[in-house]
Amino acid sequence: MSQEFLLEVSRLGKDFAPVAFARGPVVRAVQDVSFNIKRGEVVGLVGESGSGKTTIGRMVAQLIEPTSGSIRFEGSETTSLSRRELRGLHARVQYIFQDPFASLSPRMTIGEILTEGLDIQRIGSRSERAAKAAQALASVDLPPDAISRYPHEFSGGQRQRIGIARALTLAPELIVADEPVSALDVSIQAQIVNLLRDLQMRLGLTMLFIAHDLAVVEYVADTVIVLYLGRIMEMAPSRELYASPQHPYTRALLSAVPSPDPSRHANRQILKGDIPSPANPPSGCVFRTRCPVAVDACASAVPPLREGTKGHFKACIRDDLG
Amino acid sequence: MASLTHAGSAGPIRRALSRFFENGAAVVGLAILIPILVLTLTYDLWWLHKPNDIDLLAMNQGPSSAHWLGSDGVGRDIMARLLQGGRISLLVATVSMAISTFLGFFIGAIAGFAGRFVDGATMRFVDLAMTLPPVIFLLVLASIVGSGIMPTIFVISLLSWPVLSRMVRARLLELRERDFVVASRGMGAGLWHLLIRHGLPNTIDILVVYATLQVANGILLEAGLSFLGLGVTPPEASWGNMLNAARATHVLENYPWQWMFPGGALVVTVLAINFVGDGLRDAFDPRSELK
Amino acid sequence: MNAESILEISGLTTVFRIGDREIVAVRDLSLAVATGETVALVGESGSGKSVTSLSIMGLLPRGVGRIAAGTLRLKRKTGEVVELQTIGGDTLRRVRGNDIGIVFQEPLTSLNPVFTIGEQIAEPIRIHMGKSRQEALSDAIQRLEDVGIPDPHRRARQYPHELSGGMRQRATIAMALACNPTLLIADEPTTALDVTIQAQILDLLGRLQKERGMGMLFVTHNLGVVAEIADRVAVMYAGSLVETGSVARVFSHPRHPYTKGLMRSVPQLGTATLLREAGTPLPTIAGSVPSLMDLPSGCPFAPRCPYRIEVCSEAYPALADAGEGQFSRCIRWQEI
Amino acid sequence: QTGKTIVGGFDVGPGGFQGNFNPLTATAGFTWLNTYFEPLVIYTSDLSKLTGALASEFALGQDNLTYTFKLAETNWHDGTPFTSADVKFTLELAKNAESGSIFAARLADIASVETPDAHTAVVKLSKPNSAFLSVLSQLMMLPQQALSSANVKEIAKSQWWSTKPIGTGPFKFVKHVSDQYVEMAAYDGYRGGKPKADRLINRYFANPAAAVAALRAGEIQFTFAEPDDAKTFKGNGSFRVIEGDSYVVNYIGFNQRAGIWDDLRVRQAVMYAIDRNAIVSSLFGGAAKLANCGYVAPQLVGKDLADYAYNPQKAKDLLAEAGWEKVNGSKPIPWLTYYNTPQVANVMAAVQAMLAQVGVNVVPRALDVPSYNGIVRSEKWQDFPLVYAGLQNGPNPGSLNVGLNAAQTPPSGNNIMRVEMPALTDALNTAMAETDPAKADGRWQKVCKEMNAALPWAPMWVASRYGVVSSKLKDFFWTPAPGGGPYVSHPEKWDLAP
Amino acid sequence: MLQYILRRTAVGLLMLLALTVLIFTLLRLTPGDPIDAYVNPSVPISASDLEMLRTRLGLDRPLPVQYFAWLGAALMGDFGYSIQYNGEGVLPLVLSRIGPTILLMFSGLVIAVVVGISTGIFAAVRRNKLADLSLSTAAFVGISSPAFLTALLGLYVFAVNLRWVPAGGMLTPGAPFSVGDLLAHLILPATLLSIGHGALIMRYMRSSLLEVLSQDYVRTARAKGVREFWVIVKHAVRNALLPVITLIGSTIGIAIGGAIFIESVFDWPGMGLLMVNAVVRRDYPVIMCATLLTGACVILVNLLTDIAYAAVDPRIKVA
Ligand SMILES: Nc1ncnc2c1ncn2[C@@H]1O[C@H](COP(=O)(O)OP(=O)(O)OP(=O)(O)O)[C@@H](O)[C@H]1O
Ligand SMILES: Nc1ncnc2c1ncn2[C@@H]1O[C@H](COP(=O)(O)OP(=O)(O)OP(=O)(O)O)[C@@H](O)[C@H]1O
Ligand SMILES: [Mg+2]
Ligand SMILES: [Mg+2]
Repeated sequence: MSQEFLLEVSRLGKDFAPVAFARGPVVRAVQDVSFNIKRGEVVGLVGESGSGKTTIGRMVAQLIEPTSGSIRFEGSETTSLSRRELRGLHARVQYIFQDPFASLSPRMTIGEILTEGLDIQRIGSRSERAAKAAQALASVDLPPDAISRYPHEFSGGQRQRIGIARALTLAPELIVADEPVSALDVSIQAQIVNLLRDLQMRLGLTMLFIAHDLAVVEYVADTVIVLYLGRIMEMAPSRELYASPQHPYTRALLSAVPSPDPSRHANRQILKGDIPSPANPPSGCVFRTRCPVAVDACASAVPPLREGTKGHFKACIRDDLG
Repeated sequence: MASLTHAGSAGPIRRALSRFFENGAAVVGLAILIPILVLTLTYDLWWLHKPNDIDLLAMNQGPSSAHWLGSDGVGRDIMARLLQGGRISLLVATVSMAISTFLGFFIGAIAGFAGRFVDGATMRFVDLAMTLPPVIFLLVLASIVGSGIMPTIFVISLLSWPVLSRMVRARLLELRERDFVVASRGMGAGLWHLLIRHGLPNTIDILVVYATLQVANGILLEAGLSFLGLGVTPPEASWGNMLNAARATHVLENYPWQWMFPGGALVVTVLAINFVGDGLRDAFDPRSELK
Repeated sequence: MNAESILEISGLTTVFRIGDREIVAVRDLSLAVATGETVALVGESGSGKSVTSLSIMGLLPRGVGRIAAGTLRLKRKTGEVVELQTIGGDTLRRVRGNDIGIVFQEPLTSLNPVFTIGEQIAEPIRIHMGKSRQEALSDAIQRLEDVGIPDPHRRARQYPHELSGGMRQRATIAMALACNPTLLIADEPTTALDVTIQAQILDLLGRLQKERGMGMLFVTHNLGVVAEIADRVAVMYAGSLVETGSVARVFSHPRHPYTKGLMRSVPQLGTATLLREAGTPLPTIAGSVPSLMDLPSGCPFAPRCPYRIEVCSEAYPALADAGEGQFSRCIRWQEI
Repeated sequence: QTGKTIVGGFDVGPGGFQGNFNPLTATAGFTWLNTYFEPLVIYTSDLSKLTGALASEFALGQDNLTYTFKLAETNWHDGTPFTSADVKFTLELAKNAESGSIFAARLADIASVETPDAHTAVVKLSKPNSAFLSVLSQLMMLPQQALSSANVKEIAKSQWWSTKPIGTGPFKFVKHVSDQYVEMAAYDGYRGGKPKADRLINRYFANPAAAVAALRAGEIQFTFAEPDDAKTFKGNGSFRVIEGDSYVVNYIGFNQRAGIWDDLRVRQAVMYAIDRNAIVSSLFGGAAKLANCGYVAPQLVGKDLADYAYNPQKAKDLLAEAGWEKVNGSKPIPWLTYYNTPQVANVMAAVQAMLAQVGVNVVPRALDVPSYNGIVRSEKWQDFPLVYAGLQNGPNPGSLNVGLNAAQTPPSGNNIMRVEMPALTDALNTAMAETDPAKADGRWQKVCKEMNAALPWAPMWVASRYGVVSSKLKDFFWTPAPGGGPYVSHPEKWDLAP
Repeated sequence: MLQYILRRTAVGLLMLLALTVLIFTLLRLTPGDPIDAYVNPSVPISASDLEMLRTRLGLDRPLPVQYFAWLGAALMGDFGYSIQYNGEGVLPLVLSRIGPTILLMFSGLVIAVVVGISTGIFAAVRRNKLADLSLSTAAFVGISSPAFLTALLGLYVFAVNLRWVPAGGMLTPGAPFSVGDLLAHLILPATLLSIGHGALIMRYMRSSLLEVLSQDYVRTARAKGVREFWVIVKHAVRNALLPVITLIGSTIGIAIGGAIFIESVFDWPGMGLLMVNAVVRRDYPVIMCATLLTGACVILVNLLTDIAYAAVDPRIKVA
């Protein structure tokens, strides 16, 4: 408990090689990503599709191995663990998935789903496991009789609750929530966001919250990281980031969010062009091809992530913008 | 909570079965199959002729009240042989199905779940098995292990598993990336856990359908082998070796009951199994879960 | 038919056959789209938005879905007024793609993977405008240019999978607009896209609609998008139209508890930080959307409604006129 | 296409040998080889005695060792005359195992071949051999001018045999399309007269049933037929069914080393347990003769043989006396055969059922020929305790020697059942050495008697074999000789009615 | 692309090598050798007569020696001489049989593909109507009937009884070659051969097309005002063909060595018949060469299928 940070990620990188025997370019999904998460903190990870959010989340949850860089959990390096130690670590980091339909095995009852982790980790007796499952179910406001039912009998929101309950059964310290609400109906999203936030505060969970909905992240996260093409563009405490975004990409992103408030439509700034392919990212600053304020120098070197005001980092060489 | 008001909680298998029973052709298939099974399994309790009892005074006789389906070239009762043959054919088909399903599943599952290297090696092996010309393989294998019930089972099992392996592997490769399996790995699950708790239940549709169709296939293969003189050896009856008699033109022409009944039984049974298999395929189709 | 209207839907009821039951996917829906006007159809998943657009196009899955009641009047390019639910066969085919263009939600799956973009855009041009293959193809390239696709000659020769999501959606828009339809139906055209791309597409659609003076029926579930693009909005819930009116009216004075709840439960940029820091939970609508298989009797929203009174669960409420072109299917609309 | 073309399945069935073109390695197929090659001597059409073919006359000297052949005046198909040099060349080639000849052992007794003149050949043997002429009847004369330049060791692999063989017979080789057919054309210079048919085609069939189908479809005019198939042609005016003795005795062979057949009473019990009469009358439709020894020809059988009439009770008693329960009891005994015909399957099923009645549990198993040969030539006695087989017993009665003489035990001979019965071996040796036709029958009767008493095998029967000819085919002669003959069949006279 | 082909070829060659080892070993485990196949057991030939023949063929050498001798020669393109066919060169022999087999296969396949695909489309379009039900049932019966039985009955009915076509063989023996003659011999076996495959293709096509018909892009095509006929023929069928191509590919692979029943019933001088005869006669050189060749064909067909797949589906890039 002496560590300041529960999770320290530094210079993390992930390349996806093409599948066995096939040829093709290497996809640089994540490059040189560093951030830390304090115990009890919620860090939001935002970025457009393909920016590497899931890849980072999965590396943090030890589901895939990083190509480079290190991940330290409570100060100890996780990339070099034995299988046994890895299993122990798995219990401490849990993952919540985006798709409430795909993330629950259609062939298992809710009870089986909820006790699976305990079975794997060989925690407790049969009845203790059942009790833990029931408790987890209660904590996400589902009726106890759900235990013997199958996932298809539940609505999307309910399934997402089950997914959350599953993550809770192992009493993890860190939860990686990968777009937990983006597949849900609008009227349900708020329920799930509230539930997650409530659990996080009640259980003192640390959370890496991945989303592309900026407003949801604003509501949930203490610190926000903005990703673009596998690199961090900007990282700042939530309030700061939304109040005064520094990076041109963050600004564009915020401005692109459609809002019922007509006043926000006026000074809309629309980015040109598409996101480049991560298999062939632009040289220098990856955002420069779409950046409204790019200059020649942007192409020559990768801009470092620099701290401006306290705790507010950005990777942009243009300091001259307001 | 609306959906929670549904009464009862049917598992995926039960739901698949209830879909199965809504399928007309499949039910017809089953309705044909069950009597065939019952008849072949019980005939010795109620039919007075024995399949191997020869009666040299009653050779090649057409259907009559004594021999309902006639008699064969040594005066054996066709009905008794038909039923015994069905028993043997189904036995051969079922046991070889069990063996090849087991082999196919495990080899495919290990290839699918155990990582790239194992996968590559296993799949090359499967390719090899599929490159082998089946005729040569069959003939050679049959001459090595001999003919008879056990060798036939052996040959059929060995010939059939690669197809299943491929299907299982393909499914598991895809499954490995599915969120609920990722979740399971995220909780520290090992290979065995994944195979049994996720691999097996999620390939059950493939297995069930394969197993069913493999029974049909096994019956056909047995018949083919016996036709080549390699399968179940006479005097033990099987549908295949009963059909072998039709190779002689005079039997084909003059004693149609000697081949029509086994031929008919074979086609009808295989057809019924195919109907059932097709029904199971639809019933277990993962896509029908979405509806 | 109203002079300005291109499309007038009245009393549309569409049912689906599921097993031996029929479910009502759209119930008594009336809506009009005028020339040069954008009407947004909003609602959560399963509320019947797509079914409405498919009903208009006559594309309901055969043998499963059918229009049980209502009329759909369309003013064709020629000025002729047809009732879409009655015409069939060739006439309907000539309406599709020619008078009405439609853009679907998933740009990848709604493009045929084995034909080039150019061929697919040229197809309706050949069918409806009787042009040759070559002419149609050069028209197609022109359309690609219209929707802002750089290097349209090259793109026209590419296959859908070779294009990015935003590019594909532009291509489907080009395809829908190929024959200069007077009505464009856009069924969640931006839902699958990233925000920055969504902004581009919304901008594009808005511009094209203005330029061509088309009527546009824009289906979405995102209230922000509605505010961006639409003149009028129609809110659907469980197959019923619950509220309709001009965007400004509905957003500032929602007259239906569902609309109101929906608007409140979506966190807004800028205000979310305040809520979080105050520790206030987001406002929510309790419960979940009912299944069409067992809709509650009476008002479908009643079980989740904070304004619910007894009569709500007894009778299906009528659409009440709330003035200024605003209508609400709530008997207590005045109190909201 | 002009002229008369006769098409037949001449190499179908046990007398045929499809795909074999080399007479030096021929164990069968003489019906066909005989249409373009000729031996020195040949059996008469009733197979009763040998007569001259390329040898117009032949005689055995007083020493019982010297054979003198007067050669016919004729030419090879390429026009060169046939001379005694060809005879000498052929005999020496056939005697030389290096050539791959399978006549080597049987011609081992040849001491010398002399050619006093172009039309006389004199062969001297080192010891009397009653079977010598019979062996010569299967040895086709080969043209020295065509083959003498070839390396003897390569001759078995030579393509000459199947591409451009030259004989003296009525037909000339035209071409061979592998697995399909062999085509011949009339040899106008044939000494027996110009053949009536212009072409003769031998079609290959994968099995007799296919050939029968082709016959019925009118595509061929002749084929061998399985007995049951032959029956269906009876009474059909468009076809003529030829029936004849197969000269093959079928027997149930006891592996003498298997251990379970040591007691004569057991072997007798097997004989008594089988109702051979019933099988012959029903399954063979009467078309077989019961055999009580290796022979059925009356002059070879002699009198007072035990007839082993069906008597299951006696069989049981004998088995009980022999302590069969201890020897084997009801353990299954594999019963191998290389016959893959439906008829044999039925016969074996019937025998199985009959043996089961007395407590001998045999399990039939049909194998392909190489597997069968491979197994019975091995030393694993438990693999073949019992076989159902046949062995040629005529027209030369000496044929059985190879299967029963103790000296013929594999690997040297073909005594696959490892019969080592001194009395029988003596009888065989005596008979084999007897070159006097008058005394020979008596010697063979002795062999028969010995077989009947000691039961080295359980002899069953000699069945008939069948050929079916289209009635369009005139003056056609065929008889089911073992290995297809050869016998005098006059292919040059075969004619096709329009 | 070229690299892809080269890589696949290399893997294929390794596979073939493994195949020869496997077959060689299997062959030598079978009882009996070519010489045993040579003699009719009822003909009195003494074993010593056969020994020299065995030596002539080199069958007395130790197995590995025989294998490497074979492999060495084969690598030089020398596949030896057939034992059963009087020293015919194995390679020309096998090659001469591959033609007829491919002809038969190909004709059967063409019939199967044409009939299977068109009835498959028809059944899918008429889903659950009478036409669909009867076609589907017919296909099921086709799949459920053993090939040898249909072959026998077909031969009996059409050749023996009705005499519409010849009862076997590929050409009338002795007659000059004519296409008509070839076709007359070909039509029945090819049709019978096509039954099973055609039925399977029909089933696949039907379900594949049904699936495609529910795809969004089909709806898009309708929304563009495309005629229903063209929606199916142009938009749906091409996509539905994809899985069917794989099926056809695997069918060819299996069928090359698998037409045995038809070939043996019809005496069709193809690979199937050759291989069966070679096994029955233990003609090792022929078996080895034929295995190698059919194996190569299977590998080639698989490769071609993958390439064809890529040609039909622009999404797939072979690389
Ligand atoms: N298993 C994989 N193999 C190859 N490439 C991959 C793999 N997983 C992800 N990628 C690539 O890595 C990049 C980052 O993907 P990732 O899923 O992390 O993005 P994301 O930010 O989560 O996107 P989304 O919002 O769509 O979920 C993408 O370009 C993706 O195509
Ligand atoms: N093919 C169909 N068969 C049966 N029911 C259908 C079918 N298509 C739609 N429905 C029913 O109609 C209802 C409305 O569906 P619709 O697709 O219009 O919803 P939506 O508002 O477009 O939702 P989304 O936002 O998910 O696209 C759904 O609840 C569904 O049950
Ligand atoms: Mg993601
Ligand atoms: Mg929709």
